[in-house]
Amino acid sequence: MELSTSILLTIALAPLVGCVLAGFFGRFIGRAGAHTATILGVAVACGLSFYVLYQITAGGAPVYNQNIYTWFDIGHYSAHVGFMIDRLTAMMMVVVTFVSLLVHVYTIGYMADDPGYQRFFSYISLFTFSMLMLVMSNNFMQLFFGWEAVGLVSYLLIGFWYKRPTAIFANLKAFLVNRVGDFGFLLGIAGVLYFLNTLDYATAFAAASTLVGKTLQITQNTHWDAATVICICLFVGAMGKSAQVPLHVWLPDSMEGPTPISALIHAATMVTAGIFMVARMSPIFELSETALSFVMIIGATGALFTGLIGIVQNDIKRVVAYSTLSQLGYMTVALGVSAYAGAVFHLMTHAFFKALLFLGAGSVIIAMHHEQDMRYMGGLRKYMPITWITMWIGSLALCGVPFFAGFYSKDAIIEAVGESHRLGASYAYFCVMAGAFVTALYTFRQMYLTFHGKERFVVVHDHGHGHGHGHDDYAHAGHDAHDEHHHVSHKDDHGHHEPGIMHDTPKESPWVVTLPLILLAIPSIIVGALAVKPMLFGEWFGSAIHVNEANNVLGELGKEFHDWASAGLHGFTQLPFFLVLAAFAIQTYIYLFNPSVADRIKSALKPIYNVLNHKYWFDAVYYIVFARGGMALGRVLWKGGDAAVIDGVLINGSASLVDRIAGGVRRLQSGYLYHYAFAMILGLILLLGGYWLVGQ
Amino acid sequence: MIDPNMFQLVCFYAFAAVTVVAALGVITLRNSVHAVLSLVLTFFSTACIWLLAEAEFLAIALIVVYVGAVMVLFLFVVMMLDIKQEQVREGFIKYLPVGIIVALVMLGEMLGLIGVRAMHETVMGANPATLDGVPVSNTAWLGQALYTQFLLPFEIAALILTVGVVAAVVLTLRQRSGVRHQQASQQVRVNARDRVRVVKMAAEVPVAPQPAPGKETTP
Amino acid sequence: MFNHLLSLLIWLPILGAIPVLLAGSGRPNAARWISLLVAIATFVASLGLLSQFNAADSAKQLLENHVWIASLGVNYSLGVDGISVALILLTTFVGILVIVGAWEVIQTNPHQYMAAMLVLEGLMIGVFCATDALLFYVFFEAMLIPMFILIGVWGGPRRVYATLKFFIYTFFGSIFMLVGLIYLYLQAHTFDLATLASLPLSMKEQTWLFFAFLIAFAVKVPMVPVHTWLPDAHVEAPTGGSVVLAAVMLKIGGYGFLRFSLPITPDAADAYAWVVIGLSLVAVVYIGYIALVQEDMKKLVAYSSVAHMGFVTLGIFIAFMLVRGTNNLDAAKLGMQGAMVQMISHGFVSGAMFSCIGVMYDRLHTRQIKDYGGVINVMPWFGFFYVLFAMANSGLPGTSGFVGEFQVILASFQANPWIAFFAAFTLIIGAAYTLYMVKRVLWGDITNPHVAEMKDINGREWFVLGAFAAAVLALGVWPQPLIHLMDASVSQLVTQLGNHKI
Amino acid sequence: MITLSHFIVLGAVLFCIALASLFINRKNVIVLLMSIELMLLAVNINFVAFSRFNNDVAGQVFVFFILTVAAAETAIGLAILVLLFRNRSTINVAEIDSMKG
Repeated sequence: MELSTSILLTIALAPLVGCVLAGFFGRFIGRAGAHTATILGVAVACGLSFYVLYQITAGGAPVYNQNIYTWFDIGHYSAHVGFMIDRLTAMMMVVVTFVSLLVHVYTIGYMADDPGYQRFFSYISLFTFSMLMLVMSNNFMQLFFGWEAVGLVSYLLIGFWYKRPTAIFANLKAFLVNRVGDFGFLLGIAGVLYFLNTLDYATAFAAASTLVGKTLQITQNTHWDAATVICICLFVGAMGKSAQVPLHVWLPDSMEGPTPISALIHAATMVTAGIFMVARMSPIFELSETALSFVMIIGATGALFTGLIGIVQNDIKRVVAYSTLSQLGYMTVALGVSAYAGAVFHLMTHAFFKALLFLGAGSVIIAMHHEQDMRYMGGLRKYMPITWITMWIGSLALCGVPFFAGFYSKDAIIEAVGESHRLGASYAYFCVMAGAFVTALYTFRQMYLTFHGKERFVVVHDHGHGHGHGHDDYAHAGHDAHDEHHHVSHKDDHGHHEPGIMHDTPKESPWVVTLPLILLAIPSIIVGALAVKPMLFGEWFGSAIHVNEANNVLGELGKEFHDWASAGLHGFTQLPFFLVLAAFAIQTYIYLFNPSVADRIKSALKPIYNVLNHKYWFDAVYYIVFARGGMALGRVLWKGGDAAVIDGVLINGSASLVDRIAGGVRRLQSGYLYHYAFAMILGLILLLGGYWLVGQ
Repeated sequence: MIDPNMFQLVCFYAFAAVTVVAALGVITLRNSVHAVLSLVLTFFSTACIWLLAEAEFLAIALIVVYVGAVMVLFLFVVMMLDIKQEQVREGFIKYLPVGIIVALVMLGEMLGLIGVRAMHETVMGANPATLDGVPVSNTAWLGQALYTQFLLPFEIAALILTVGVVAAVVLTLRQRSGVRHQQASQQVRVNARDRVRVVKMAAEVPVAPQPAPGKETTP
Repeated sequence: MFNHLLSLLIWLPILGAIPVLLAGSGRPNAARWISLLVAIATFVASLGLLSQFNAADSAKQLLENHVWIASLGVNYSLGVDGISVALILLTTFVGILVIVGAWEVIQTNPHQYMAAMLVLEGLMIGVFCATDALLFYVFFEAMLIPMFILIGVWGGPRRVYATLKFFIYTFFGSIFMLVGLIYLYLQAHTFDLATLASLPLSMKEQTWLFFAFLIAFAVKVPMVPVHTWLPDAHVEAPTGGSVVLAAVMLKIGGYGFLRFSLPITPDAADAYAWVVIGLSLVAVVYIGYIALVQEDMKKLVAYSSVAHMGFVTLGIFIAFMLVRGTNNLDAAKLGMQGAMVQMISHGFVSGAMFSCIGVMYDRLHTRQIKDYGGVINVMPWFGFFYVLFAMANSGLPGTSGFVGEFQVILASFQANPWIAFFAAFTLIIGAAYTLYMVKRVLWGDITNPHVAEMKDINGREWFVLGAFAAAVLALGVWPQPLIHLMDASVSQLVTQLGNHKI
Repeated sequence: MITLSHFIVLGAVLFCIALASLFINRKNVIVLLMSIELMLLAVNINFVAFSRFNNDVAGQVFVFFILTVAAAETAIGLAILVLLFRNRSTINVAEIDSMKG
């Protein structure tokens, strides 16, 4: 049965309707109206997405690829708005709408007291719409639309608490860094149009093979391979959106936004758009070994080195943020070794468990009254058991403990990298393997610091003070994560003025918060086992992902794969599991039995700690070179170029030249009649003399 | 017997010499009245030269109009204004060489350019004053042209003269303030009422006798 | 009557200014209402034009032709093609909004202000309609007069400097154009643009003429390095003046390139296309950096206008490289269409940006960025519009700002990837300067008590900004109708580019 | 025989005398006005001569007009002079420089 256009339109537009209702009429429909409208919209989209997935997978629906309307049509170039629904898209739609729906529900609890309640719902619905447009697109133009639209919503949401200087710094930074990526992405699209003469996916992929042997003239004597140029340009876009090194700097700062959107946008969906895009473009990427190597090395670097930063973070959200960076690196590595299915599979499992971790962190933050520093937590497990359990599930999935969802996807990636013979594959293999250890290190550290050990906060029952705290997250400067002391808050209106001092005991969050945790914990456990066989090794994606036979590392792995249970058991004997085990042992010893070791290690490895704590000085260098440098350059050009040269010399200079000449000539006008008469006579004499000379 | 051509030439030279000398007088004489009179002489002798060229109307017009009207005007002005000779003659000697040099250069250039030598061959022919081939007087000849072919310019010239007269009057007209004139019309129109106005005023009211302050009582 | 639709469009606002003036300063409301009615009537007439116009035909339509100056062969001849119709619609649309925008804002002699606006509107429509070079020139120059008055009378403190600079700059440019036109007249004995387009000219003649036209239109567009009048004029102009200046007047420069440089001197334009392309890229990058450090909001938007208009000239002249270099007619059309869409879009976006700044200026009487901060706290609706237009200004897909830039970048990649590389730089720098301003003006906590007293936009401002927003979004979501309107004309222009004259 | 050159030379000489006067009498407006009359006279002599020698009445008609205009000019010039003297008590042009740029 074919998919009907109206269903797809409903999926895309239902969140938009919710957004408009909540955004423009928020005052009329009130808070309840706003969340009802948006949740209804996303629920419709989610339900229909499941239906579409069912139709595509089991219902035998063919790949849907139709244009809705023509965006422009010039000669043989045209751009449309249209949908292409294949299994990859259907899976993404389900992930996006499902996580989005849960985040909507969660937001009811998390943002309960926030004055921007309706606005927030409007934004996240708009995000859902944009993300759906991105994944459902059947052409590059619409992809770019969704690409930038999610960037816009990310900008709005990071700066949601617009009164905070750090938030509005972070959102500008996020947008601009993303724009650097989009810059490359747009050039890549232009390259696709140049070489393939179309913006339509199907046509472009069908014609992709014609790229072979084509070159692009860069300078007089330099010609670059067309496919490589296009792929690297497109991947630069993915680097921006999916926060790959060196364009990763915006993602940790984006934690300035409310936690629900950290879960939705900056963990589960938007940041994975780059991964999705590369997987979608697999027919083109397969043409360039160079580009794939590049992708792999960038991904591997991110997977290991951003994970290392996570070890030294004290902010609960930032740990998860760096973890996200690291996991995005894993996905990118998978793309780089042509294991696109592995990347997308990890994308899906990661979406569930990372959203779970973020929402769990949010739940902790609620309980701690917007204290995000883990040094003032500890022992929370007895106050909030549901959060504790679900977060453990998410953590185990993240570490790749066998039978959890993360295991199947992550293990597949590690093995796929091992199988690959691409340039740089051994470096990548080292990175992902070490990354597994690092992941476990920061994950267990976070869990222990938060839920186990002694309580490092004091409850002071101070009823006179009451609960008058607004729902602002703890204000957090973008650059001060390295401070040894407590952060000096910019606008601390949360009721607790001393870190670690609470006015009442932490308690479990309401059901609107815990329900999404539970609903996310379930797929975090089972989705890997359910989907591993069809997605990774069966031809589940069908034509959506194209892999050259020579690069088919997953195919190689598939030969040894039997079923999920045996794979899980096999996982216990593999190196990654031992690494996780080692990390577990280390962290258990340090944080449960001998907390002073941590400080001793910190001081022993001071130089390394400094490097990690400064995040390899990426932020500082970027800030000085690009932000300050750009401003300085602009000032020089303005004062020097526009003001001094053009206006000063050319414009006002020529005016003052005329003025000076006129001033000189003016003196000839003595006002004496006889001077004028003399001049006339003189002129007459000269004139006659001239005639006379000519006549001679 | 004197050759008429020769006689004409002698006359020309004589008048020309007077003209030039008189012109030099105009520009050099210290006394302005003398200068004006010298200008009159220049005009007069020029008129004579024009007579030699058989332009009788213009010659007479020059004397009548210029000498009779314009020069008299000049004389009026010169005599009316109290001109300090020393002041206006300042720099006369200083600029004399320059003036002479410039004049001579100009003269040389003009004569050179005009080609006086070639014109020396052009002799005066018969009087061109003819109408339909019949010789007429110079006045008739000129008049015929003036009232037919040049009628419009002639009338414009008349207009210009009128404007000139009006302009001259307007420029020099002076409204003196503070000068008392007898104005007959106003004198005639005046009424007795305008001259004397009887103002009725109440006679001075006698001041009521004030009660003595000490005796004031309330009834 | 409908044979004279174009004349009606030109003269309705110009003659409509008379009753507005007659209403006098004593009856300001009458003047406002009359001018609004005239503007609306003109807009309705332009919609009539749209319905009369046959977009499939590339020829000039709705022709009118009367002898004007017989001895010089000058005709009052009018006619429109798709490009003109689009620009006329833009003009009449903006015409209503500036009058509504100035409603209570202009308190001194509103009747004169409104009348000047209406006259300006009529003259601008005249420029877009004229098919006679001298008639074009007359409208082109006459436009300066109402603008001169608008800036000079209702402008800011340095208005005298700004008006003089504006006037002399543009006048300086158009003098060269007049010389060029006279030369063409001596060659062709007519000012008819169609005849001039087919006039054979040697390369030397074309080169001279090309540069004469280039100077005239480069000043108007404005291109680097003759752009410095624009920031000054914008800063000193009243809001309505800025809106019209940015939204329509700058377009006349680009329009002039299409009507003069391209058809009359195609070979010289091809030979020197690199000059214009180079200057356009300089406009994008260099001006982008300058815009980044502006302290005055209007100046910032003015500089961003220069950068955006760089895309217009880039799109127009990239067509030469594509047609003559690679014979890629469709790509040339893509670039040219991109330039056209960018013109229309920039009309909406910059007009909206200046209107936004005007809204803030009316409340605080300052345009310095540092005097604001946290405006969103007190003006949420305004903030919505401001962010929307800022995003359009930085070329976000879904808004009109994206369409033209996208097409021009795609087309320029076909000519040379490096051109596309530098052009695409606007994605970064454009977002940087626009959003940096938004950050300082809109976001953050309220920085001073004056900001705290600001009131959110009223119904009138809502209408103006809402209309702009609707246009920006409509064009961004579905540009095809506009592109279809201009398609035949652009195709014909592109074909014309390929015709060698020597 | 009187030839054309006689008249021309006379005219030129008169003109140059007037020209010299502009230099040497540069402060005396009355003499300057008279010099202008002299110049006009020189021109008139030429006109008359050419008219006579070329058999063309137009030359004499022109002299007529020149006389007319010169009369008007003199009248106005003198009127201005009187006014000037009345206002400034001098006719020294060295003191009149209100046209100074």
